[in-house]
Amino acid sequence: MTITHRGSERVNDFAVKLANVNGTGSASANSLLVQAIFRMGIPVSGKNLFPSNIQGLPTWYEIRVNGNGHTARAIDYDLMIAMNSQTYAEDIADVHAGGYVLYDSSWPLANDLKRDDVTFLGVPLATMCLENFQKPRERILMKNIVYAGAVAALVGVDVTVAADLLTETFAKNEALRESNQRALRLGYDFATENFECPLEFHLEPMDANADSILIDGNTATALGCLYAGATVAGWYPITPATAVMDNFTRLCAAYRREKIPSDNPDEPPTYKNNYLIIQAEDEIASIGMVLGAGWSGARAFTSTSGPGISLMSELLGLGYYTEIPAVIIDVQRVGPSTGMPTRTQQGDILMCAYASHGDTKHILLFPANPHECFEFAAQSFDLAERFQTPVFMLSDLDIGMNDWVVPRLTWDDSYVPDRGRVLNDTDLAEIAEFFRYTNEDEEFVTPRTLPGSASKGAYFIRGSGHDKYGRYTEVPDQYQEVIDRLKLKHASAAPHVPAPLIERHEGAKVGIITVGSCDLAVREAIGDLAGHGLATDFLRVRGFPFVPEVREFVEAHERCFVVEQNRDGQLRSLIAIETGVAPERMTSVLAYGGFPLSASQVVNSVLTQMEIA
Amino acid sequence: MTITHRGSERVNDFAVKLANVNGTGSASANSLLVQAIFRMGIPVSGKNLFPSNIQGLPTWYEIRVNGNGHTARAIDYDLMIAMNSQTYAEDIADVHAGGYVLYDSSWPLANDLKRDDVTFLGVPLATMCLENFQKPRERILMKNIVYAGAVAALVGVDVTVAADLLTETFAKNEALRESNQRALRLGYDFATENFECPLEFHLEPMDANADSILIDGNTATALGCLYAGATVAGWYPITPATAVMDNFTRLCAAYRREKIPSDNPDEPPTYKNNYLIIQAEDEIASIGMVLGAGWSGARAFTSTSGPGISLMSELLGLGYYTEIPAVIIDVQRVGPSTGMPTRTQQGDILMCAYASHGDTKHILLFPANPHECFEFAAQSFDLAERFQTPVFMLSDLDIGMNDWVVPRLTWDDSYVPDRGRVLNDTDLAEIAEFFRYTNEDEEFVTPRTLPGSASKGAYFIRGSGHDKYGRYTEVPDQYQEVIDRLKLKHASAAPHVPAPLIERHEGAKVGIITVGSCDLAVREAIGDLAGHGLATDFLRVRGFPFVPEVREFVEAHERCFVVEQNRDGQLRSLIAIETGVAPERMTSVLAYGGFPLSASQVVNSVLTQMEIA
Amino acid sequence: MPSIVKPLIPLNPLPKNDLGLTVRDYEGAMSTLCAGCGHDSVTAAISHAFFELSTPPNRIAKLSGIGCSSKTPTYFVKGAHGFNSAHGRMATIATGANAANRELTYIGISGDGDSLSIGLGHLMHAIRRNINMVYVIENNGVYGLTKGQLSASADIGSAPKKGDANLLAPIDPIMLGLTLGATFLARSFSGDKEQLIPILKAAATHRGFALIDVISPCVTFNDHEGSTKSYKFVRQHEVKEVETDFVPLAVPIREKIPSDEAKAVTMHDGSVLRFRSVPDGYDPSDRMSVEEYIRDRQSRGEIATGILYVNESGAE
Amino acid sequence: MPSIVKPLIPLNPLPKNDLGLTVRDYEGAMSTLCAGCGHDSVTAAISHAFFELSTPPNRIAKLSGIGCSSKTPTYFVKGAHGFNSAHGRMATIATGANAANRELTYIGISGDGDSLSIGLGHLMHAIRRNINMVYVIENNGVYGLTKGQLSASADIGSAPKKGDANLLAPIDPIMLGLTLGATFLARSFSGDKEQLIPILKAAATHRGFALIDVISPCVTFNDHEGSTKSYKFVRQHEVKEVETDFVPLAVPIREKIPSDEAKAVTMHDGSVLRFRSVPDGYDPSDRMSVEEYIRDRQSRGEIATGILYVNESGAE
Ligand SMILES: Cc1ncc(C[n+]2csc(CCOP(=O)(O)OP(=O)(O)O)c2C)c(N)n1
Ligand SMILES: Cc1ncc(C[n+]2csc(CCOP(=O)(O)OP(=O)(O)O)c2C)c(N)n1
Ligand code: SF4
Ligand code: SF4
Ligand SMILES: [Mg+2]
Ligand SMILES: [Mg+2]
Repeated sequence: MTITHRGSERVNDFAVKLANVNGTGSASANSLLVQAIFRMGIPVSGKNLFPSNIQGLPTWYEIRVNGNGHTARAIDYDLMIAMNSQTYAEDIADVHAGGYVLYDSSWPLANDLKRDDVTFLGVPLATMCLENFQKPRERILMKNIVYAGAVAALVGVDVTVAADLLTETFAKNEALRESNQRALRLGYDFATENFECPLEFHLEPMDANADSILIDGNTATALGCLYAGATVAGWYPITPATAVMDNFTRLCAAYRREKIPSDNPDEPPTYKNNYLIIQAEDEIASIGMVLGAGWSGARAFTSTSGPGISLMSELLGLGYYTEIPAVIIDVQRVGPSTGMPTRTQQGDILMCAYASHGDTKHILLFPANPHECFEFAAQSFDLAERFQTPVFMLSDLDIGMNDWVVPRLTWDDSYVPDRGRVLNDTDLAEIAEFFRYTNEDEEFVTPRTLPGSASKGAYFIRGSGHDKYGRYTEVPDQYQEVIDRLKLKHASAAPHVPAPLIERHEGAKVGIITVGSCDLAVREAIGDLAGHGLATDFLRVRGFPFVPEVREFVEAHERCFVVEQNRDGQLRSLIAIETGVAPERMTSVLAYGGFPLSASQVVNSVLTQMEIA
Repeated sequence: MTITHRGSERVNDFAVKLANVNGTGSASANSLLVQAIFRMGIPVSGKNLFPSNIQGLPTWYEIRVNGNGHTARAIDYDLMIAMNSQTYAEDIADVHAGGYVLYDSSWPLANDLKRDDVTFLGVPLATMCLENFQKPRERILMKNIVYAGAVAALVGVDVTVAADLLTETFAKNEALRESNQRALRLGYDFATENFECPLEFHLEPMDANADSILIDGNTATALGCLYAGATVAGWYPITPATAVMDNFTRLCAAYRREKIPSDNPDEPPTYKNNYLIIQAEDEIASIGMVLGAGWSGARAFTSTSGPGISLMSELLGLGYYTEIPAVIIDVQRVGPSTGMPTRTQQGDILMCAYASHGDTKHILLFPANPHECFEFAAQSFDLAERFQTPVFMLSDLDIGMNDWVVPRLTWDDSYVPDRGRVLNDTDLAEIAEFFRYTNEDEEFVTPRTLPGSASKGAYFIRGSGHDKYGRYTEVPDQYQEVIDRLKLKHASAAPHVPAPLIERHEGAKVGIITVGSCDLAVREAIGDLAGHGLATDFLRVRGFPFVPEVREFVEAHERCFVVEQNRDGQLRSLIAIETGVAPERMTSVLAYGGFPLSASQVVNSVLTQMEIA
Repeated sequence: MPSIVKPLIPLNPLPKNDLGLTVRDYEGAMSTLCAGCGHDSVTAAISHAFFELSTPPNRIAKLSGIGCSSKTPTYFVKGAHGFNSAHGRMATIATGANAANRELTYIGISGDGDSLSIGLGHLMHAIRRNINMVYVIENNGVYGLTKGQLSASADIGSAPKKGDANLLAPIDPIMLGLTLGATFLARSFSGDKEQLIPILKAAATHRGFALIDVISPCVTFNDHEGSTKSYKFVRQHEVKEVETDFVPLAVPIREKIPSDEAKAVTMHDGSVLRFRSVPDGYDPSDRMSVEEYIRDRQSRGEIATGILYVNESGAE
Repeated sequence: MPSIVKPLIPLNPLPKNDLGLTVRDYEGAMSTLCAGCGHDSVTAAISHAFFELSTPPNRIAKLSGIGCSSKTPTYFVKGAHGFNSAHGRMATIATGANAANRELTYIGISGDGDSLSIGLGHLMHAIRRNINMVYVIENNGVYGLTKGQLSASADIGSAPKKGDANLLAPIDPIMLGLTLGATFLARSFSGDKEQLIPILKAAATHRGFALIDVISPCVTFNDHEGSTKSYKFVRQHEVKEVETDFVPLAVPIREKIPSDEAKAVTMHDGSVLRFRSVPDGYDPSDRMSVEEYIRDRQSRGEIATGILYVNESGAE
């Protein structure tokens, strides 16, 4: 049983928006609700729409429940939790007619804020906390848990599940456990006593999440890097990428520290870190460190966002031209310039594809959710070492910083990293001479050696013109021979990057191409469009260079829409340049305001442009 | 009278290549020859093929004489001046059958170097200098002038013209004048006495250069900046762009210093510099300084090459998004990475068009020769201020560092700089309120104010999300409203950038599109192709954004070739993305080995690809 | 609301300066920093300094990089011309602006991350060029806006210093300035307006590069290792969901720094900084002795504050 | 040919080191620098130092940025692993390599432009992190490869200093190193192999960041203002066409620097540098006195050379 609509009753199909003040501890309450719903086996998503601010500005959280798994952002809300008096007006206006607004009735609501097409649910949160809690700090914090309790009652969250979650969370902290439990109850009871609970839209347990987990993309990315065996990281803090390194650091501390028992039994063991994570002085240094480590044979990576890629441009060209493995995680945010650091976009696609001056081309991977972040992050290292070149994984803020319900992460323990073509001293002993850029394989990759190996394998890396022997050259043919091979090498990566996902539908003459975090919204839109009588096929690009299927897909359809989250249709441009199809065969569907994409944006744009709307 | 071929005799149609050792002073002799030929009224070009080295490595200079004005690089040589024993073998091999090799016969030429299909002309340069000059320094330097004298005799350079040039050059230096004159004579007389002068290919005076000058692109660019009224420059040394600033500095010292007579008649006057040229600590600082100065109302620019643009990427996005005028001169060299710093390429086209993360688009100007460098450099400042955005002029090493015969530079003294929409205090007094990004004109430009103006005009520039009032925002619509206008503003620049040059030929079904320094070679190639029975039309792109003519040209031809000097066909990509035509309608003709393009490369590639070769 | 805590302003009726303006005219937009953030106190001091100097607001150009500190120019002198640029690049923009217009009073606001990590090279070259501007580093030892990573000045104030001094030696902009031949070097504390305002005024009137290193505690991510009240400690020992986005309301620290003795000031995280301002008769003109004085104080775990070094001869 | 001037090598039969290798095994490709370039002498000294240390060539990683100086790693220890990176970024690459493999001997070669302008921030942070490597600045006060612009160390050696000291103060990497808590700081002169080789050996054995500032004159663009033999002067007073690409053949300057007196050495451009090496019994461990010594010498127009500061305790 997924969604049911019995008369006015709607089961497992609604959206709640919570309006809070940044820095007041609401995240705890909001994620408590999402986790509880998740445990009830119901597909759910929580999207954090937060400001570039530490304390005091408005921040929103959206919870969408959808039994059919359509958990892209919904932009039409059944219930608003209005906890921020600064934004009462806009928040109350945001609820659709017939919806509900929960507010703190410790203070009366100004009349001009009232709407008669929505129901106001007053809960005296401040007063309740004042009466029930002593510490001033608690009185602020617990308001959040109290409204969480009320919401639980209103939409039918199994309160024991919520209670269990709190118990687990505060296992180590008696005091906090007790007060949180109390707060939850307070809210829950108040709602049941004062309102008709549950509301007509509400939850009913399912078991859609048996094989799923709730995780954010940055954590999953860090896990992928850990499993892939990354040992060196150079980075510089930047939202929304910072959490990748925070998590990687945490994970390494837990799993990468070697215990060295001391000879003297009385002395405690010492620990050796089999990894090094360096917070660099800037992004240029970050990528420099990654290239230095990659040259030396370590699996190394950096995580950053748009501004960081811009700064790395020069050295990215060095890595490309000298053929050094490197992994760059770009958690995209809104550009240009500093833009909106806490909002999402897909605006770095073209830049990453061709980052740096001169003729450069890079390998790109486009995860759509945390599960793919985990897999693609790991795969990035294999690709970087196999093709001896910088590889970009383009995540974004929506994927990276929001909690997603995704299939449980699995890892094949028989995984053997693809370290690419590296000659060790034994290999060197067997060959007459070693020249860095000779002896290419069918993928145009030439074997490298690592610093420290026998002098026979010693060579001199240079970002200046070099011939296939690695020697300095200014002779046109010798220079061209090398960069021509680089172009072929890049092309050979196509079958190795994640293949595009294609879904065909009966009689579809229209195709929809998309990428990354647009995935869920576009899939939902395809359903809705079918409802409007428009059958569409689906293709999600997951890697660059492109396989022929991308081109074929465009040509196989009378018309194609390319859905992406940037202003200039960057994916569309990249497809045109690289596959040769006419840009005109592809119509852009663009959303770039900084909030995660929702299906209705896609549906409206497609229908309008098809002129059947 | 231009070219004539009477039997074996060839007048004003040949090529000489001079092979020298870097740092031995040969440039003087080589340019002496080019200048003399220029003064004889004959179209000529001199191309310097030099290494990234200060002393000791091989360096070449090519002189092409062509009465019809085809002075692109010729790659087949009638006469080789072999002054570098290191490269004897390859240099001698470089002459076409029936050609001549002049070498220093002070030492016998190894037998294995001999070729019987070319004539060897031995001139005992070292011995002659040893006998005729005392100072060791002179003995090295004068060898160059001696071979120049010999060449003069061999190809029929009017020796009095050459002598006059020396007299002018050394007007201030009696000693040098005398020794140079003597050296010239020595070579000239030796040749006339020992060889049949002139050779069958030789010069005859013309009058093609009456309205022309001989100048390099970097000097012309600096002149353009001076005439446009640039007063602030921030830069960092890099080949091949350095000479732009060297010249701008020299010019400013001469024309931008204000004489301030001292009150006391005995004291000398003091001088005030009405300009400031800052050698920055790096390219990031250079563009930062330019943006700071542009914000403050100065006409400011920087000159750099590929690696510099990569480093500037982040701040270029800041300039784009905050709408600050800036001029960036990119004298392109061979990439990727450090590449070949002393060789030419057109590899920064795509990067400059979209430099920086997020959605960015810049205005580009593409000069084809020093004359256009002068005009476009000046125009760049008008465009930058009119559209309040960074403007790139993409020159290259071939244009920037070689001497070209171009029409005399002219300047309309009635020129009034287009300072764009700037409100001064009087303007401000007349309006109720000032908001930075409101009140747009039909080109989507909004008026700005300069720091120091009345507080009513004060605003806060930010690279972070802002609304049309210039206020910080994270609201999607408000953010989008601004960047949507930026896109429209960029598009409005199309009719203002230099229009493409188009030349149609009777019955041409094939079009050739090109850019920048490919100009001469492509024009020559079009003639040659006609000779092969292939009529082609010509379009040279001179600015971006593109006007509709570019698209129409592609669509008006069955097939188009795009000739450019990079590996990936960047101009072709840009045209496809921006005009919407299918990349497949355009076939790339690419040369990217680092030497200036020659017509034969174009002809061969086109014919092969047309399959009529 | 924490977000609308305003710099303290004197009681009405507001006094006027030579231009007939009140200190209000030198304030800016509402601060959106955390309640109690040291930066807000610096903002208030800047408003006062320019008010007292009677600088015409429109003749002031205020610039910054990126960071919580770099947000503050919006919060002072609304009538001034502002440029919130990119991370670490403010010095370069100011240099260019200065080249184009030498008539304005330039004040740049930066953070320790902005100036001592990504922007270090630019800061040093701006010092070397002696650009005519006031350059304020609001130094809190952390990256505030990106949530509390240690900066290159990290262990300022954590006494005794932790870890291997040679690996973690904090970068001290004042010492660098001395080495580079800076012409005006001062250090102060956001909590001592009485000291900070005069320093700001002196800096604004100095013709040349005036560097002020203001220790300006971050109430939210006061991340000194081992501080049991530190954000990091909480993160590790309490539960993420509950704490990460909870920023307790704090009040700004205010202390008057004496010169006769060292004043111990407790930071929000419980760590203690010992400040001392230079004694009367202190000679800020001799580079070598200045350095000795600072190091000597450091060796006693004290932070010397005040106008530490001035060289007017070198002024442009 | 100027381009094939080789580092001087001892007379045959060549002595062998512990590995049975001769100094030849520690040389590299033919230099393409100008005849007489100081950098070639440094190259020779490096070959000798590693030869004498019997370091296995394949256990050496040699890195550089971009510049004439940065070209030199090709010219020594052909059997070593080399990385000629990008302008100003060598320190970051070395840091990453070091993180991946701590077993090798890392030597980085840079120039004053490479290290004190574009790469200054990275150099300072590498010092702060005390990366285990030898970092050589081949300091000629100019940008050689781009033909003679002044660098940030420009007036090193031009005594008396020209211009406004506060505008043109040269950046001194040794002084910066002292301020930043560097663990090994030395200065030498390309012309004094007897001094340079031991310093290089000491640096290579130091566990931590060993900075060596080697004054290495550029024979071609010795561009000190006012030097009547300088390239710039010629450019201005003779005729462009004739001179710009003429690089007179010069011989490298060789001088032994004594400690008992200052040795005056005339540079190719006629300017005079006065070198003095630290006296016997000089204590390189006390930062403050080291600084005083250096400044004191500077005040007498002398350049103190030798191992100026060492802190082994700080070594990693
Ligand atoms: C190129 C770039 N890299 C990283 C960032 C992310 N970022 C924003 S502020 C900041 C550091 C702020 O620290 P600080 O300068 O000390 O200011 P504070 O917030 O502590 O006052 C960083 C790394 C950025 N905006 N731009
Ligand atoms: C990003 C970048 N900017 C500029 C250049 C041009 N460039 C090459 S070498 C050099 C300076 C070299 O000076 P220095 O480091 O002192 O070395 P030297 O030649 O004097 O030994 C410059 C600016 C470059 N290669 N890369
Ligand atoms: S995070 Fe720290 S620095 Fe930033 S506003 Fe809050 S207290 Fe101030
Ligand atoms: S230019 Fe100067 S630094 Fe470069 S090689 Fe020649 S002498 Fe040496
Ligand atoms: Mg800080
Ligand atoms: Mg140098």
